[in-house]
Amino acid sequence: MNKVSVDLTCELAGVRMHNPLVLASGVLGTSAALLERVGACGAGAVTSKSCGPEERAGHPNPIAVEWAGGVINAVGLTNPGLEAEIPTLIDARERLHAQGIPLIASIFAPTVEDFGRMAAGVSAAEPDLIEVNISCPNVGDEFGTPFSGSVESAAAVTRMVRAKTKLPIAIKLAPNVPNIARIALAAQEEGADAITAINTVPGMLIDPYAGRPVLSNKVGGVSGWSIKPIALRCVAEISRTVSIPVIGLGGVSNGLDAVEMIMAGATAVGVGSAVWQRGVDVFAVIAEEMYEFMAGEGYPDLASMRGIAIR
Amino acid sequence: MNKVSVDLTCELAGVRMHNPLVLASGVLGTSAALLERVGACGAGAVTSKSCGPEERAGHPNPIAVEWAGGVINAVGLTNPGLEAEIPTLIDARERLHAQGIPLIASIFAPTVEDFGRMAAGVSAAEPDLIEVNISCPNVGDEFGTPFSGSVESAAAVTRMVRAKTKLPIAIKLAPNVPNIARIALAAQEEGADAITAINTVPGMLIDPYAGRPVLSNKVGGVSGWSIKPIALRCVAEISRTVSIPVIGLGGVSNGLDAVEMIMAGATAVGVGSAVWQRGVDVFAVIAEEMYEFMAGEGYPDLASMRGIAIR
Amino acid sequence: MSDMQAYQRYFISTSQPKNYRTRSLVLDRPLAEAQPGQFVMIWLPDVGEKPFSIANADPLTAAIAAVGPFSEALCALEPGQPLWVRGPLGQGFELKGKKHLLVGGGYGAAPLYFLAKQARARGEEVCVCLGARNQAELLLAEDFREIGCRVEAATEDGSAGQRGLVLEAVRAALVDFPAQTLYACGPKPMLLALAAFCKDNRLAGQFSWEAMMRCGIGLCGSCEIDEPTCDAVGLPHGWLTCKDGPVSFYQPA
Amino acid sequence: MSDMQAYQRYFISTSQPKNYRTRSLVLDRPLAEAQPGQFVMIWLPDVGEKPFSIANADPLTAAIAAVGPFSEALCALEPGQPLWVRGPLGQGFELKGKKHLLVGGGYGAAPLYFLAKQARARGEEVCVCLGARNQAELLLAEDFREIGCRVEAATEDGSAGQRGLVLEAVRAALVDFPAQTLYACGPKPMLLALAAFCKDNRLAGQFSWEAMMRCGIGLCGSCEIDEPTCDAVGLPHGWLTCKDGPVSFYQPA
Ligand SMILES: Cc1cc2nc3c(=O)[nH]c(=O)nc-3n(C[C@H](O)[C@H](O)[C@H](O)COP(=O)(O)OP(=O)(O)OC[C@H]3O[C@@H](n4cnc5c(N)ncnc54)[C@H](O)[C@@H]3O)c2cc1C
Ligand SMILES: Cc1cc2nc3c(=O)[nH]c(=O)nc-3n(C[C@H](O)[C@H](O)[C@H](O)COP(=O)(O)OP(=O)(O)OC[C@H]3O[C@@H](n4cnc5c(N)ncnc54)[C@H](O)[C@@H]3O)c2cc1C
Ligand SMILES: Cc1cc2nc3c(=O)[nH]c(=O)nc-3n(C[C@H](O)[C@H](O)[C@H](O)COP(=O)(O)O)c2cc1C
Ligand SMILES: Cc1cc2nc3c(=O)[nH]c(=O)nc-3n(C[C@H](O)[C@H](O)[C@H](O)COP(=O)(O)O)c2cc1C
Ligand code: FES
Ligand code: FES
Repeated sequence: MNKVSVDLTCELAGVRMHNPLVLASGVLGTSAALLERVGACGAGAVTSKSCGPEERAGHPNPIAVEWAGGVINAVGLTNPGLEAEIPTLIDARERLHAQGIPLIASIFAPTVEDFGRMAAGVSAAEPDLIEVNISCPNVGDEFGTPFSGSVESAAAVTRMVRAKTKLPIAIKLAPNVPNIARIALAAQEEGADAITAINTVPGMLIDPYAGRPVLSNKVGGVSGWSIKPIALRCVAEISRTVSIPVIGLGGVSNGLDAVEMIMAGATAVGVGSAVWQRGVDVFAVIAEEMYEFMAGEGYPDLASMRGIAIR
Repeated sequence: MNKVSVDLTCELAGVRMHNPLVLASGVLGTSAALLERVGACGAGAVTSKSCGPEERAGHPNPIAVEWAGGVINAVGLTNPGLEAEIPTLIDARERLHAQGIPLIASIFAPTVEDFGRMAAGVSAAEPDLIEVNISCPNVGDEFGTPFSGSVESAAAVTRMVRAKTKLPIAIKLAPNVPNIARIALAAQEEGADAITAINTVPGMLIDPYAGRPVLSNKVGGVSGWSIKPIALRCVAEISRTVSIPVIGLGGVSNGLDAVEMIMAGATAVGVGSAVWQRGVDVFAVIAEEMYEFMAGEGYPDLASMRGIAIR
Repeated sequence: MSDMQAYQRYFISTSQPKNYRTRSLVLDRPLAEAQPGQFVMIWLPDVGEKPFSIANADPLTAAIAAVGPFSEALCALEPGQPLWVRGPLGQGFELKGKKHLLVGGGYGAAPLYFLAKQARARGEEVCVCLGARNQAELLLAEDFREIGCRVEAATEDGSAGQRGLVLEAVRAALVDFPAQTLYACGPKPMLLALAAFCKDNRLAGQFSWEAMMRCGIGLCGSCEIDEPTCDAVGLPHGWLTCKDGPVSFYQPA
Repeated sequence: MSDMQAYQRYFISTSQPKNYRTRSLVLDRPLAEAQPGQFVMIWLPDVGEKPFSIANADPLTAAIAAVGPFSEALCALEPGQPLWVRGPLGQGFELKGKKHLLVGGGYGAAPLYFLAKQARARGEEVCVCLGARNQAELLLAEDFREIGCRVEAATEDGSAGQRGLVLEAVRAALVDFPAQTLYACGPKPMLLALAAFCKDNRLAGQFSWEAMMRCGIGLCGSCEIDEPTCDAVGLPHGWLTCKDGPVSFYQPA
């Protein structure tokens, strides 16, 4: 095997990245300083913590714990509300652009109309891409199903957001649906520029000695390495079905995981819980591991690996 | 903490079990001898491998591999077909009843009508309960969604099966739906006597060096300890919603896991992949671990623990 | 099996009053691999979860000041009652040199006690400066003396030790205790003052910070130290108390 | 990182012909903790996956008889080409006593070679009886001799060793080789005959069985030995070749 020179750059919905690794929303994306720090640690792009129309304190502790398979969290969408978020996004964008790193702004909302308001609102801060988090539990239709839980509601949110912003938009999907590709397709048809998959997998940890769920919210979202097979399957199904690019994430902890995401069809690769496992420097480390793998196996660039496992 | 005497017996839809541990369908349930062996290894009840109307060879190898989080499989519903299954079930029931252990017969089918035929057919073998596997991928509606993927199709199968057998029926659900409790409720309304949750979580493993999915079917089902939080959450949501008993399974590997399932509301606890991890004797071992926990913590019986984590 | 559990259950062995509102909770067994300056998250089901410094690792011990609902619930626990712990978490102190100056404000004395024990076990010299509003607020002074530390107290009202802020006690101690490193834990204004003092006096310093902790494992961002504070004490922006800290390190150039 | 992978990739070091249709595939590195009698699942992406005995652990080696599509694909691999391995799987042989009688039919010689090496390394005596249809089918006879084993062959046509079934060679060998244990691997009829022979002669026996393997890890049930065979050789019903075996143990009462 000859060592080859490796190109890790990629482009996602018109946004150029020096490597495919994106900081996942909700992990350290709460301030301009933290977003800047993650950029300096080697991320190709960073996503802010999902912001909604009004300030939310989130759930009381415990809100996140590690377990043998990774992490489970129910932070409860802690955020400062749209108004306070805009200056933070502007500040973050300026600092990140100075490093040549794109900023993705994540939004959520309780209603379709509010998604429109949020999209218009954060557009004022001119992030490089808006990620539309329609997959958080505890907001959504009257049964508690998130908007990503049905083709109809996913399409409705996408249509609304599309109408309210000219910026590229990525729709973020939940894994717990019977057919995630149909929902991704609906988002594409309504004008989404990219799909982000997956959000956490709804789960519950119970402490048998306490006889209680560990999280104060009882139910939370599982993330980290144990959800990787679920994420790869979702990304593969979506990539086979849509033509827009996919930000694949869920359980990516090392360079091989990231490579597998690309092989499943992803254009970029999100990294969240691995920050807990391997520290904020994980971005540069994973990029280096990808480089080593690609050089050793003779892949000159990401395009040469993309989707090869689903062909 | 005083040691108390502990009663592990339970009753599920009229079926009495000496402990709550049920062999999960698809694991070692392929012959009368294996079902008998598992019974002798301490299971409270055993479930046969899902059988359909026609013989199926299943997928070519690889069909199941272990990974860091447990197992992933796509056996492909290998089964001998209804006609050949009946004598096996009769043989198994006779051997198991000699041990005082109930037999659960699992069925699947490609159409609602065939589910009816299967229910009527296996009823001839007089198993103690029929488990209706509506959650296997690759059979189901025209989009490849399993019957458990929507309230309507889950209800339709339950109604049909209910009409075709007087035996108690359990409907087995998949975790990858936005709201599993609604589907369980629909099954209850159509006459189901119990709910089994969860089937495997659809996933994919990719070998980065091969650039290929590991399973010949590409997509498979994740099982084993890493899916436990997903299973606990599903069981908790279902138990809060329905009044019929739940067989909780998914990732149960030891006595504490089984206790957590009961605390989430389960009446009985399925064990599948742990047979790989800890051997066929795992049933007696888990029962002993449950006993130790309950004696140490002062729970005299399963009822005193059932559902305490969701109150 | 227990490594599958997020929390370890401990039981209270003893709950000893340390001052009018602070109790030392001694638990029933050790916490493996804990270092002074690290913390644990303590969970009381249906009550909440908060971070507490490790005051001793074997057996696990915490000094709790009853100042609000959660700390009061902890202080109300009786021997034999359970609590749940995850950790050790964070970056602790690191003993440097052979003469150690420890500076504690309030329950900041707790992690310093663990540090002092470690230093004394190595046969090294420890001087502890404790600051408080008054004598009643002083914490662990006797415990430090028992393990052979020199103790200097400073109270705002002069009811114990010298009158004034703890910084005065530090200055006084340094006259005849030429410490190589200063280790501090306490309220933010105290830490800021000590950080400035170390800089001015070219003294190595280790400071344990407090912040609102939620995940405790470096994911949620809630324990970030604000940028002005970072600038004031020379920390990089986006410094996370739970993961990069709680202990920050200052080394004169 | 590699413990996250279901398979380990190996590369062919050499592929040596061992008889007209069998090749010994020597791979590029060892398989840790492998015991003689255990097996691996070999995966060729887009081709398939089948079980193969471990003929040597360091470096990992398998003897493959090209009898169908998958084994032919394996035998066609050239040095430097990859294959994927999971394992070691199953219950292997256990050396008992100091004088070992190994009985191989067809590629059954493969795991026995690994066993013989282990016994010889312990300085113990090994006699190997190899059965085959004719001389061309005989496997590894030279390899066994090279490591100091006595080798007795039996061929159906008499083209090598004595004419007849391997059981004849076993009887002959036992005359002046008072073995404490017989270890066998080969076709089912051979194993059944040897199991009966051990019972009749009150000789401890270890038999390596073959079955259709799918999961290889004791879940799918496809490698169950049928009840009549179990009864014939004294195995419990529901015996799984991949997990309880492939080696079964017979100990005279
Ligand atoms: C790394 C770290 C280590 C900590 N170690 C300890 C420890 O060893 N011992 C300990 O008792 N606490 C410690 N704390 C503080 C602890 O986590 C809680 O904040 C404290 O117990 C108060 O919680 P509460 O819910 O009881 O009261 P809250 O309702 O949160 O607070 C009640 C009131 O008291 C004030 N308050 C909070 N803490 C203090 C305090 N320490 N002194 C005076 N007023 C206060 C609050 O501002 C509020 O006004 C630590 C915190 C951090 C971040
Ligand atoms: C525990 C275990 C260990 C094994 N170890 C080895 C090993 O060390 N070396 C090895 O070569 N194989 C071994 N096998 C057999 C191997 O797994 C495959 O079955 C074999 O390679 C044939 O697969 P195929 O796909 O090439 O041919 P298939 O299409 O499966 O078989 C082609 C034809 O050959 C017949 N056949 C299958 N195997 C043999 C055989 N060994 N001799 C003669 N005819 C046969 C079949 O019945 C069929 O008619 C082992 C099997 C098990 C269960
Ligand atoms: C603590 C935490 C908070 C999160 N908050 C959000 C959020 O606000 N918005 C969002 O879209 N996803 C959120 N997520 C989900 C992640 O963005 C990501 O989809 C998920 O964690 C899977 O990736 P991972 O396994 O790499 O962590 C959060 C995840 C964690 C662990
Ligand atoms: C190899 C294998 C085969 C399975 N086959 C079936 C099946 O035929 N029918 C079915 O309802 N579930 C089947 N399952 C799912 C299990 O019954 C169970 O729902 C799942 O594995 C989760 O439990 P576990 O984590 O204890 O294994 C199978 C699981 C495995 C691992
Ligand atoms: S408490 Fe969550 S990052 Fe520190
Ligand atoms: S091959 Fe599946 S149980 Fe043995």
